Amino acid sequence: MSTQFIPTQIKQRHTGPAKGSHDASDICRCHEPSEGIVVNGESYLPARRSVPIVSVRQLDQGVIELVICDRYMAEHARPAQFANLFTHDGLRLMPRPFGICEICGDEVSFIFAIVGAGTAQFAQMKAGDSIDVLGPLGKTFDLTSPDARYILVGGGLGVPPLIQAAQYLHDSGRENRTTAIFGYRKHHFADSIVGQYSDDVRSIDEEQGNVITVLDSMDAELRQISDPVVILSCGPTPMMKAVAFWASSRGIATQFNLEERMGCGYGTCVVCVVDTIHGRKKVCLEGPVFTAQELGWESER
Amino acid sequence: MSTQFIPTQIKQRHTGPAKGSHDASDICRCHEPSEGIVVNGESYLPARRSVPIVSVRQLDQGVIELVICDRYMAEHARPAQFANLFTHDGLRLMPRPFGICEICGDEVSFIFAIVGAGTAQFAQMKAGDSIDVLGPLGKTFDLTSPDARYILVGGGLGVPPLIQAAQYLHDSGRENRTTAIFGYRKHHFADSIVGQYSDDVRSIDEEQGNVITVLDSMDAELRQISDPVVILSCGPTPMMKAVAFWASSRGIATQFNLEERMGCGYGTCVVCVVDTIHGRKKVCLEGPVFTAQELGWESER
Amino acid sequence: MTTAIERTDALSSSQSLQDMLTLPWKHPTIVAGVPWKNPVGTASGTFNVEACSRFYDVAQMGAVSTKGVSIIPWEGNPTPRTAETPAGTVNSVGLQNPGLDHYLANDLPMLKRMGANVITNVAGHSDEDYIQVVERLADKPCDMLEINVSCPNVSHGGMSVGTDAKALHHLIGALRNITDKPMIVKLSPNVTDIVGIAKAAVDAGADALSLINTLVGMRINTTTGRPILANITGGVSGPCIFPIALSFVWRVRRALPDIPIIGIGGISNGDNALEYLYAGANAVEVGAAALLDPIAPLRIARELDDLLDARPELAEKLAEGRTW
Amino acid sequence: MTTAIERTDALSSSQSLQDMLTLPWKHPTIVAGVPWKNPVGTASGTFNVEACSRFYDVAQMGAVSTKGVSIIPWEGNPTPRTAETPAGTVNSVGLQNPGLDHYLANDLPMLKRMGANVITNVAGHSDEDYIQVVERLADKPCDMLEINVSCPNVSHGGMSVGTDAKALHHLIGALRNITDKPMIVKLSPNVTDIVGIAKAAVDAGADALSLINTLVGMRINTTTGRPILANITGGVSGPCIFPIALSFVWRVRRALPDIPIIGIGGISNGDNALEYLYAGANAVEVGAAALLDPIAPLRIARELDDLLDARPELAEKLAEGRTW
Ligand SMILES: Cc1cc2nc3c(=O)[nH]c(=O)nc-3n(C[C@H](O)[C@H](O)[C@H](O)COP(=O)(O)OP(=O)(O)OC[C@H]3O[C@@H](n4cnc5c(N)ncnc54)[C@H](O)[C@@H]3O)c2cc1C
Ligand SMILES: Cc1cc2nc3c(=O)[nH]c(=O)nc-3n(C[C@H](O)[C@H](O)[C@H](O)COP(=O)(O)OP(=O)(O)OC[C@H]3O[C@@H](n4cnc5c(N)ncnc54)[C@H](O)[C@@H]3O)c2cc1C
Ligand SMILES: Cc1cc2nc3c(=O)[nH]c(=O)nc-3n(C[C@H](O)[C@H](O)[C@H](O)COP(=O)(O)O)c2cc1C
Ligand SMILES: Cc1cc2nc3c(=O)[nH]c(=O)nc-3n(C[C@H](O)[C@H](O)[C@H](O)COP(=O)(O)O)c2cc1C
Ligand code: FES
Ligand code: FES
Repeated sequence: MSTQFIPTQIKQRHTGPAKGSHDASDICRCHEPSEGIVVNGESYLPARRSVPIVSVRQLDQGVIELVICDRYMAEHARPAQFANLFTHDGLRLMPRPFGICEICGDEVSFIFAIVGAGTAQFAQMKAGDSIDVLGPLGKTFDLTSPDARYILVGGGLGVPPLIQAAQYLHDSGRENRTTAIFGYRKHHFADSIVGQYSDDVRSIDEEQGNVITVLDSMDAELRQISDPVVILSCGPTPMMKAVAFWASSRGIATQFNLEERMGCGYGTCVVCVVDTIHGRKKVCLEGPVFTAQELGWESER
Repeated sequence: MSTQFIPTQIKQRHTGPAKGSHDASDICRCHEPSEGIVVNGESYLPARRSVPIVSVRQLDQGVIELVICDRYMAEHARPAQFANLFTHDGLRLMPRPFGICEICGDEVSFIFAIVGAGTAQFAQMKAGDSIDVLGPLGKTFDLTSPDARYILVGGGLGVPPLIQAAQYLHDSGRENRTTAIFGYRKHHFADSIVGQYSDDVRSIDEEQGNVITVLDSMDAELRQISDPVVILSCGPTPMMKAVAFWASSRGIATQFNLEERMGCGYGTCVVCVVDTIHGRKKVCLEGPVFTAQELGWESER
Repeated sequence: MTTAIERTDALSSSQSLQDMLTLPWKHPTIVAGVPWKNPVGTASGTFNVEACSRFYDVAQMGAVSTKGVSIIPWEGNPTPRTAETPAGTVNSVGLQNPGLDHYLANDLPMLKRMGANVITNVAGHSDEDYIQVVERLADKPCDMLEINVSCPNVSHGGMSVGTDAKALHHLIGALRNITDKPMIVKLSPNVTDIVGIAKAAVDAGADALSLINTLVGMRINTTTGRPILANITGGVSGPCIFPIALSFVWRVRRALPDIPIIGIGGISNGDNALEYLYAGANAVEVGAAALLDPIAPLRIARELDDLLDARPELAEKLAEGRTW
Repeated sequence: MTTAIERTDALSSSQSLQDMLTLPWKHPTIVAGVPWKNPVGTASGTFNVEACSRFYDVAQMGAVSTKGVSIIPWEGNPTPRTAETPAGTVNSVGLQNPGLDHYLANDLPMLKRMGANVITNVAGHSDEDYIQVVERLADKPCDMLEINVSCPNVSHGGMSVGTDAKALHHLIGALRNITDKPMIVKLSPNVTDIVGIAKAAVDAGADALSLINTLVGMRINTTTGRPILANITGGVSGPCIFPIALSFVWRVRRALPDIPIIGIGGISNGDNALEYLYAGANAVEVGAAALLDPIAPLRIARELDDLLDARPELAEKLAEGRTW
């Protein structure tokens, strides 16, 4: 999030408002219950709500980090989950889904590219403004393997869920090192962020090559690891397919975080489907994480 | 406008930014040309534009005064002209027409009741926010009679154009006194405003009677005046019709400021018509001022 | 700045979920003989029991209309299936659904276990398709049927039946012969003469009408010059269609004073729902608003319940299930 | 916060009126043989020369379509004639206009003096009405005719002709016999089969089609329970109808590759106009947006002119007046 803020010191996540020297932390006073709402013994997820914006800053040309304050999301979000953000503009009602990036105290960050009217409006927002959100949504990466080494392969704006994975693994005190391989067009805008959680950052930009170049360079190294290796990947589909091909030919397990245009983001409209070997699945509810095998990407190039 | 601000001292209108101790006057820095735009020798009216809000305050329960800064409007608006205000909400695109109330320097005030979603949104706006406006629109009261005495008969939220008439007559240094007869539901929210320009304020609220009660009480007084008497009136239609009837039976000239639902406010859509003895007329372009005679209201009750 | 989905005066957004789920309902209604806790249902295709019941108790809705169910699983149209439109959305799901067997084994039992008032929305490519579904539902515990003859996103059946009075009369007559369940026929707005279509449905035995389904629409990506939806055109829904849908309800109500009508289209608050009731609807269904907030249907039901307090005549009419 | 009427990337709102009125137009077009400075016209009923020429030089528009002109003056419907709808408006003006004599004595000469490319929008209650207007316009200096058979706000003529292929074929055939002027037929979206209607118009001799006119809609005042419009229903226009109108253009273009088409409905920026061109339109008309800002049509024309710079193929097609 902002640079003054030292999330690496917060080993224990979700411990209340961020400490440290966070500028706008007085904005973050969430009063919602941090648990779901319990009525007559049934527990319900919180629906759409208006939350304060803690900060908005530009990470790169057209790339924005937006931090909100929402205790429920901060406590419950897991890597690869996403949230719907909504504009204040009645002409643009639809949800804008974004991967949950960093979590510090009650604060949750998102990183997005300005690609259309909604993201342009979010980029104009300021600390103290309110924004409507729904989430966390979707399923998480499978990070249950106790001794796996995770390689995070991201492209462009696919990096937020991988940053969250790095933070999660780091904060949950696992011994295993993560390796972040982020492919950028030009500026390495997320390296310092993921670098807080992952001491092995091997990013690359278009002048230098692409994520496969980096993976290739790791080939020998990986063969020597006895721990299981798992690749978590998010980014443009051609990149993910290339990663799937690379990994499957080496017997390395992969999990992909997909994107699809969404109508609702919470599984009610069947708009966001992807073809899997088990039929058409909802990316928002049954994903966004799928394995190469489920997607039939193992043998594709 | 705001109380610290002493418009009665500003004899000369349109002399640049308001002086006095106006709180938010630093917001008012209009850079638009104060003349229309001249292209190839043709002069054009300024179209819709975004202008700063100088202040928003509540005058009474549900009654708001909103002051904008717009040099063009401040210089060109005349009594009974109105302006379209627009929400920022894409679900509510249509123009909201409001009578121009006070003008001080580059600042123009409006007074409105919160009656629907648009006015509710305007009431939420703050000094420094921007608002889109179009205007001034429509024709003005005929105030050309050099020695007439004007009686301003307003009801409810019909008072803004009458306040503007009082200010105009006052600031243009006419000798003639104006009498303001404002009929209120309860609180006399505009008396102190019109009192800056009119030293004869005879307002009334529902407990005390109505504007006809006041007119009746002036009957003898008016018969003794040798100057022509002109009634300017704006308010609910039944009130205006009663005024028309009262005045015509006494041979007193009347001018009415009408309201009608508008599509454009500048004469292009033929939505806002009223039946006159000369056929259907556009309230926004051929009005909003009509005489009792034009409206055929002389003999109606 | 209010959020884009406007809320009405009788603002239940200030109501806690606790209240929304536990307060008694003051203004129930009866639609084609079936009691509804309140006049607000969920619209088909925007309600999935598994997804929605995580956010609220679906038994609190007047009724829930399920996604269109076909006799065998349908895989729907390719993606992208949605594009944004001003104050709305256009979708081309194409009635993807896991088929009747899955519905009977999963969704319906779950809904009934939860206590929901269930409208099963029925889809088909041919008369035979519809007949098979309706036949198999005859002894199942769903409370009403909603025959979807108005989906613009399938090439056979769907809208082609709903835009042709004769074909519609034939289909509904056939269904009437095989079911005693209260049968709602859901109409398409993409027609010249809605009254003629509505009359055909009623003449053939419809117990109620629901209208409208989506209007045909599309968006184009101006970077590529190509339609955004893989299926090119889709169905427009959301606040943008509200005044259009309302006038369809009004026109059908004027022509057919006795048939129960469920108003659908662009409802985003209780006040919108109230407009439908004044236009002649006996109840409403909420569609796209639920895509923007899972609990929108419940919030709208609560807002309407409060607005009806001040309208005893209308509330009484609803309570008695009277139509015009 | 951007203002509600969105502006596109190729933002001409930063352009001064001076520039908007004086820069050369880079991308002209030809519609049914008539050269347009740019592909953007004003839509009928939202353009009045006296009102609009105070804000900008109307000769800068690709064309201006006048308010519907009838053979004798029409007084239109009672007020209120407008209500707001989500992202739009519904109007029931009912074609109030001062009649052909007034038009010929005032508006037309003024428009030609100003150098505008004039489309005369023609209204009628009967075939005979239309015939008389068209006959008398034969030798008048208007550049094109736009036959309005799609107004939802008059009880005879208007939409009733535009929703019946046979009646339409008859009327257009009759008009074709009496005029050599380029004749645009303006179609209604309130139909089941737009392609059948479009074909009827073209078969009978239409030189071009414009679509769409407004969709039937209404609003109800929930305080009184009564419709807001005195005429109860009206025509919906504005951004809300954009995706629907776009799909009408697309469908007609697919069926009729050779007829010039003018796309109308919900255009509020250059990017929206561009979507119509990609959908198959040769030009567009801007309606409701002009109600919200008098210079919206000019701004949109400038935005489109800039957007076409990056689309030489499309620009060339337009310049040559090619259709599909
Ligand atoms: C699960 C998921 C996670 C995502 N995470 C991120 C992230 O962390 N960072 C980031 O920059 N982007 C992310 N995206 C893409 C992001 O949702 C879109 O870039 C964004 O919605 C575009 O909004 P807009 O208003 O600027 O564009 P517009 O074109 O104005 O949007 C119009 C509509 O199309 C949808 N849309 C447009 N492009 C996309 C797209 N590529 N994917 C899905 N919907 C789209 C919008 O949500 C909206 O409903 C994610 C998408 C998904 C599905
Ligand atoms: C020439 C003119 C001058 C006016 N001056 C004033 C004034 O100085 N102070 C004041 O309080 N009110 C004035 N009004 C009325 C004011 O325009 C409406 O109260 C206001 O538009 C309501 O907006 P809303 O969004 O709150 O209501 P909504 O009901 O949400 O508005 C929906 C649409 O209906 C229109 N509308 C609703 N009520 C009216 C109405 N009574 N008259 C015209 N249009 C309406 C709105 O403009 C909008 O287009 C004036 C009206 C006109 C025509
Ligand atoms: C994503 C989506 C899927 C839909 N699927 C169905 C369906 O399966 N069956 C049906 O009858 N209507 C379906 N509809 C139409 C809605 O039930 C409703 O008629 C329409 O969306 C208008 O209401 P709204 O504006 O409230 O959304 C669907 C609508 C949407 C947005
Ligand atoms: C107030 C108003 C009046 C209209 N009058 C006419 C008319 O006289 N003749 C006609 O062909 N169309 C008329 N129309 C329809 C418009 O020309 C246009 O087809 C429609 O509004 C859709 O475009 P829009 O969404 O850009 O407004 C009118 C529309 C409005 C809003
Ligand atoms: S977006 Fe609605 S089901 Fe996935
Ligand atoms: S409001 Fe458009 S002509 Fe008056």
